[in-house]
Amino acid sequence: MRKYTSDGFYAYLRRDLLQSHRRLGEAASPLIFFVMASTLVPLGITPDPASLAEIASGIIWVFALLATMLSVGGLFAGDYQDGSLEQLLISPQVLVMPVLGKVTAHWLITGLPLTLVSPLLGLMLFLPEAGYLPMTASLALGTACLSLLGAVGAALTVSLQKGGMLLALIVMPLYMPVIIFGAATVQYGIDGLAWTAPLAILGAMLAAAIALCPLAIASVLRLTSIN
Amino acid sequence: MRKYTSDGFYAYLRRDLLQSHRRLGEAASPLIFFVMASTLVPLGITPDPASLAEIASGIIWVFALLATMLSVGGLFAGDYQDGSLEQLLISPQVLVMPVLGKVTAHWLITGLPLTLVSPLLGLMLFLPEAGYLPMTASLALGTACLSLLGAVGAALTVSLQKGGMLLALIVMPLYMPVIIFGAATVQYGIDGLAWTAPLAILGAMLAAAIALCPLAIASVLRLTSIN
Amino acid sequence: MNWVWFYRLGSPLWFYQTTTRWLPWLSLLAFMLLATGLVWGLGFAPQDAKQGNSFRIIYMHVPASFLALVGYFLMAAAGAIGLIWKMKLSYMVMKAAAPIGAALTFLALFTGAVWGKPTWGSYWVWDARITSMLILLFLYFGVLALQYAFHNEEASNKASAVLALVGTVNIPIIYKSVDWWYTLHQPSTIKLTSAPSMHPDMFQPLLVMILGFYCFYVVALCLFTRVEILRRERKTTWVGDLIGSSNNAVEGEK
Amino acid sequence: MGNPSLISIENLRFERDDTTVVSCDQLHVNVGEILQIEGPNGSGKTTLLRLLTTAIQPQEGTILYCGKSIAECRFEYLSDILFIGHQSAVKLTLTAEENLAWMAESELSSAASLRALESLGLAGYSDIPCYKLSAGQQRRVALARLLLSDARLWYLDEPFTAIDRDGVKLLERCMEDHVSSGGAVVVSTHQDLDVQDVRHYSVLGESLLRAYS
Amino acid sequence: MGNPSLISIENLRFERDDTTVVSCDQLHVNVGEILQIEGPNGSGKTTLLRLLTTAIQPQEGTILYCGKSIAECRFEYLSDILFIGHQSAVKLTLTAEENLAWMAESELSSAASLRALESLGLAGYSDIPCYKLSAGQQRRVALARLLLSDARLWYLDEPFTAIDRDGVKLLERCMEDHVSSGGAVVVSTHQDLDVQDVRHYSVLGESLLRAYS
Amino acid sequence: MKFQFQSIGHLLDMGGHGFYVWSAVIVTLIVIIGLIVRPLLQHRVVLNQIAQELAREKLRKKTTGEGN
Ligand code: HEM
Ligand SMILES: Nc1ncnc2c1ncn2[C@@H]1O[C@H](COP(=O)(O)OP(=O)(O)OP(=O)(O)O)[C@@H](O)[C@H]1O
Ligand SMILES: Nc1ncnc2c1ncn2[C@@H]1O[C@H](COP(=O)(O)OP(=O)(O)OP(=O)(O)O)[C@@H](O)[C@H]1O
Ligand SMILES: [Mg+2]
Ligand SMILES: [Mg+2]
Repeated sequence: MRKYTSDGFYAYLRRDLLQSHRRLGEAASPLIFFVMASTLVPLGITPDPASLAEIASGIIWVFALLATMLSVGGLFAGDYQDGSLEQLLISPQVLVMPVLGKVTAHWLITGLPLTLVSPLLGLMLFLPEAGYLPMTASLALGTACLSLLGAVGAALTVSLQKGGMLLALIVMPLYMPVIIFGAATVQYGIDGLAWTAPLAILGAMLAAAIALCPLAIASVLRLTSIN
Repeated sequence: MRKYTSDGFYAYLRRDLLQSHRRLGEAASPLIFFVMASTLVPLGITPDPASLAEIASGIIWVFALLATMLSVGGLFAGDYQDGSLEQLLISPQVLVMPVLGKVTAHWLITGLPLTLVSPLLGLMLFLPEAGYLPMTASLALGTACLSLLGAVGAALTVSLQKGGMLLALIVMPLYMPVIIFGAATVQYGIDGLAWTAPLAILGAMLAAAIALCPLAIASVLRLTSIN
Repeated sequence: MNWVWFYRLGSPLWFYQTTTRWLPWLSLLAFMLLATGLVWGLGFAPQDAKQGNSFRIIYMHVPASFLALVGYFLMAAAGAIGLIWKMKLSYMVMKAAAPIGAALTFLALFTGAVWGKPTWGSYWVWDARITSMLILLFLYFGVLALQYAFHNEEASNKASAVLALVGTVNIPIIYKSVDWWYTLHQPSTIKLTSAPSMHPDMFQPLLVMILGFYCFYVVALCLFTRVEILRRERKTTWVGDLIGSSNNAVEGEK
Repeated sequence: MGNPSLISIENLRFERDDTTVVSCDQLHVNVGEILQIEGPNGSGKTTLLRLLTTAIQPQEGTILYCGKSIAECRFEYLSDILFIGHQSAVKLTLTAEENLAWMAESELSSAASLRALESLGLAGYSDIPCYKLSAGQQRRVALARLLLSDARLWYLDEPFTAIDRDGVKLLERCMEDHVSSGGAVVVSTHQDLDVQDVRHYSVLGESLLRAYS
Repeated sequence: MGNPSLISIENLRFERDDTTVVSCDQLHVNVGEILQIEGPNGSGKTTLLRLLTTAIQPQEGTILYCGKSIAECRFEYLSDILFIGHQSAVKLTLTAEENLAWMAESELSSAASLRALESLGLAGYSDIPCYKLSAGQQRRVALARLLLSDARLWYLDEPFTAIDRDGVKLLERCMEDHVSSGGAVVVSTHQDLDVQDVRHYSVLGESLLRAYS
Repeated sequence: MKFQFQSIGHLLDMGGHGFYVWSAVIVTLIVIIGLIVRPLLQHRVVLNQIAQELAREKLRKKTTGEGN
């Protein structure tokens, strides 16, 4: 039996990473979305470097948020459909650790690659140089927040018949503070202000989310599994 | 037996509409995505009316495209998983009509609502007044194009294990011309140019897509079903 | 300790019967207050020096905004009580509060929009308060959508209660962050005057309207809750008796 | 022989990843016959049935329908077959009746589909979305097609999954009726069929050898 | 009696949409016993099993484990049960071995899981992604958990779905071994069990009456 | 306190802001009335549904009772 609470964390982390490794096409999709959507911007909005430079930081943050949101919906869906979620719910272990493991795997698959690839997009959208460091820093912290908050929404909607995208309605309000401080960090950086201030707030949000979200997710999974 | 080719069209149109009616939450998701993503823009980029007005048309078109792309991925997924697609493939009827029925249902659920709600977003993003008519007109034609082209991608990826978002990679290049002429239509309208010219090109694209895409989809479905 | 009142409060039957008695009077009061406030505000309150008559929209705009916000906290509180004490009635109240709150939030945004045009020359601005209110509308929609999406009553109750609670944690955060965001961006074109100390002649009808909206809110909440009670208690004897008596009444008339 | 063979398979071979999954030198399905395909798990029963329905194409060999290659008489052949597989093509959000109306090949009167559902023991359930049905009830919805179709050839892949005993009997009667009125049934199942006159055909794919080697 | 009862159910009732789906006045599961739950489709077998596993909560009644309510001794109870349901919790993208390593409750040596797969006839298949397996082979992967678990109580919901005859026999032996070593099995299936000493319990949910009314 | 407008025309015009003020008033009234009327209608509908259900049940009991 899994007697130690951390076991659940690693077991689920490992399994989810392995699964995404097996279908890289699916796992890479948030990244593909992120890059593709950003390349649409010059086509749809304006190819003018000066105008692009102005909106670059915001665009990158908006698409990073959307990419995370779109992929987080499936966090529990597969487990629900094939019965693994039920197995988890009736297992003796504490639910929080497996949940945290899954969310961590999600961030490693989604948030981290987004963060790593964002400088490239910054280049394509003529992001001013002072923006790169704040952008990557804020994306790293921010996407983790987004994964955690999104997982709450995913847990709420998991038992619905494919209600996956009701999710957008539920999590978008929760995402608003994150994007505000995320985009502000980059803007501060570009404007030469102290961008560590909004970044610190993002960090605080992340800390709070790590403490509270897994608990919320665990209880929501238990509450809504009756159907 | 369904002897008449149009039967398949209506049967599938009706069934898909009925299914989305049963789970409105899911059916409304592209619309929710569209509205939510657009409200993120002021938060992420800038709330300044003048700056927003400049990018409004492009933003709306980009999000309409993304919303369509995200929802079209599931066009054949449900049918594939529960075995209905196999039933369709081994039925004696011509595949083109059912496919066209399904795509039409998709446009009615996705493209049409997006078109209808776009003026509201125009208002919120301070779209100049001359842009409204070209925007709705181009969205109506353009989203139909996007549904058809997207369905080709959906057919190509349907038999992959959840390869849903590989789709983005495949359809995005196909979508580029649509967004270029779509966004151009609105921009021409705002700038007081003859916006019917790019709109006519969109119309021509749509005509070509209606003629060719169902054929392509039908043959792709047959080819990729061997697994 | 005397907990009787608490359990009685939790009894749908008690609620149904009590509201049957009180609702007509409360409705009358709400009607009187709203009618007085509207006539006073629209016809008799003095014109605003700067905005002219468009300022009269305040008599609908402010009460609606106010109750939309209060309604959300009420809904979340009802959800929390349901989760903690497993009180059925409180879930019903929560369910009833969602559509009312959403409608009032919409009203606040609509009246604000038509106020914005003459005042700021635009139906919409991304002002901090307005943006937060738009997000509140989304929060309401989320709760509503969850309620309808679940087929199982219990799951629906619990899920929407949790979402409402998560929302309450978030509202202050959203307000603070949006406020901060706005000061960061402060567009030059629009200046929000800080609330001017209102002339008593203008303020008194506003007070009447707010009171009227309060009463109206309670009436609507009770009405929605009563429907919910009937729907969920359909198998109980008291609902059967209720139907029986009303049927008898109908037959008696014939 | 008196009975003409409806289907004849010759030298059929199907490979996956360089392993022969199905190889079938000679197999006939005659009118009025129930053919039970048997074999251990993974021996290729489902694959054989899918080959017969043209859902997948063999690398080698031909399938003849009434003497003609099924590629030649595709339309007639596909109009004459009915396949029910592991996945039952039941849409969970639709009601049983809507599912039937949808799956049946011909325009269907509501009365006919209700009758079919009733004879499968789903009388009170026709207007309930299928996700609310039990596993066996969902399967029954799919099987109700048997009563509504006018296909001559039935291909049934483990039709008794999740079906209770009365249901199995009912289906067996169904199959008997069907063959006695000039049809034919090819069914794969691990259970013994309690019908008159069933012919058995054993498959043992090469792929299985791997397991025992 | 000599055997203490492992599980006792008292006045259990579960409702859905105001219909009683499961109502069970009295039911005991004793050590060393195989209990077969029977009933027509839709009678509430799956629901009863899910109630027993605490996946869903009853509106009324209690379930006692060794005399204590399962709410009180939740951890012990859940550590002691193993449930395999209609959905088998097999991840199709992972190989059989990876699936087992994942599903087994304890840290597992690779040798142990290979042995389990081998005794279920999947020797050559341990490193193939599960979507390439046949229906019965996928089911066998899920059932391999039985050989690896140290749970006392097995809850099996139609374990024989898609399993061939040898497989059924194998599973029956498995169950017998398990009960003879002090465990207990609650199994729902429509087939006859060929084991010594099986006790039957019939369910007939109120909901079924709807179908016959 | 005095009435601020000389005539109904002036009241409707509101110094050029009539459209805004009165559309706000109308929508407010619609929302208020809607929030009162809808539950009242629903109340009636639900009562009818329950009455029908009870009647059907009674009928069923009667028929099965006679059958026995
Ligand atoms: C489309 C959205 C809205 C617009 C265009 C709008 C417009 C206005 C305008 C023009 C005023 C008068 C300000 C002044 O005297 O200069 C006002 C006042 C007010 N609004 Fe809004 N509003 C909107 C939404 C909201 C919302 C959602 C709330 C609630 C949180 C709200 C709360 C208030 C309050 C309390 C006042 C009166 C106090 C004050 O004058 O500051 N408004 N609004
Ligand atoms: N999710 C659900 N929502 C509502 N009703 C349900 C749901 N699942 C099952 N039911 C109903 O509950 C009853 C019992 O279902 P259950 O799945 O327990 O039956 P079962 O005995 O396992 O049947 P089977 O032999 O077909 O597996 C059925 O009548 C079914 O219609
Ligand atoms: N999609 C696939 N890709 C690769 N190999 C496959 C695939 N599907 C099945 N196989 C292999 O083909 C062989 C035959 O599979 P098939 O599903 O036909 O078996 P079956 O006789 O129906 O078994 P069961 O009784 O378990 O349903 C199996 O060994 C299986 O491993
Ligand atoms: Mg098979
Ligand atoms: Mg079952």
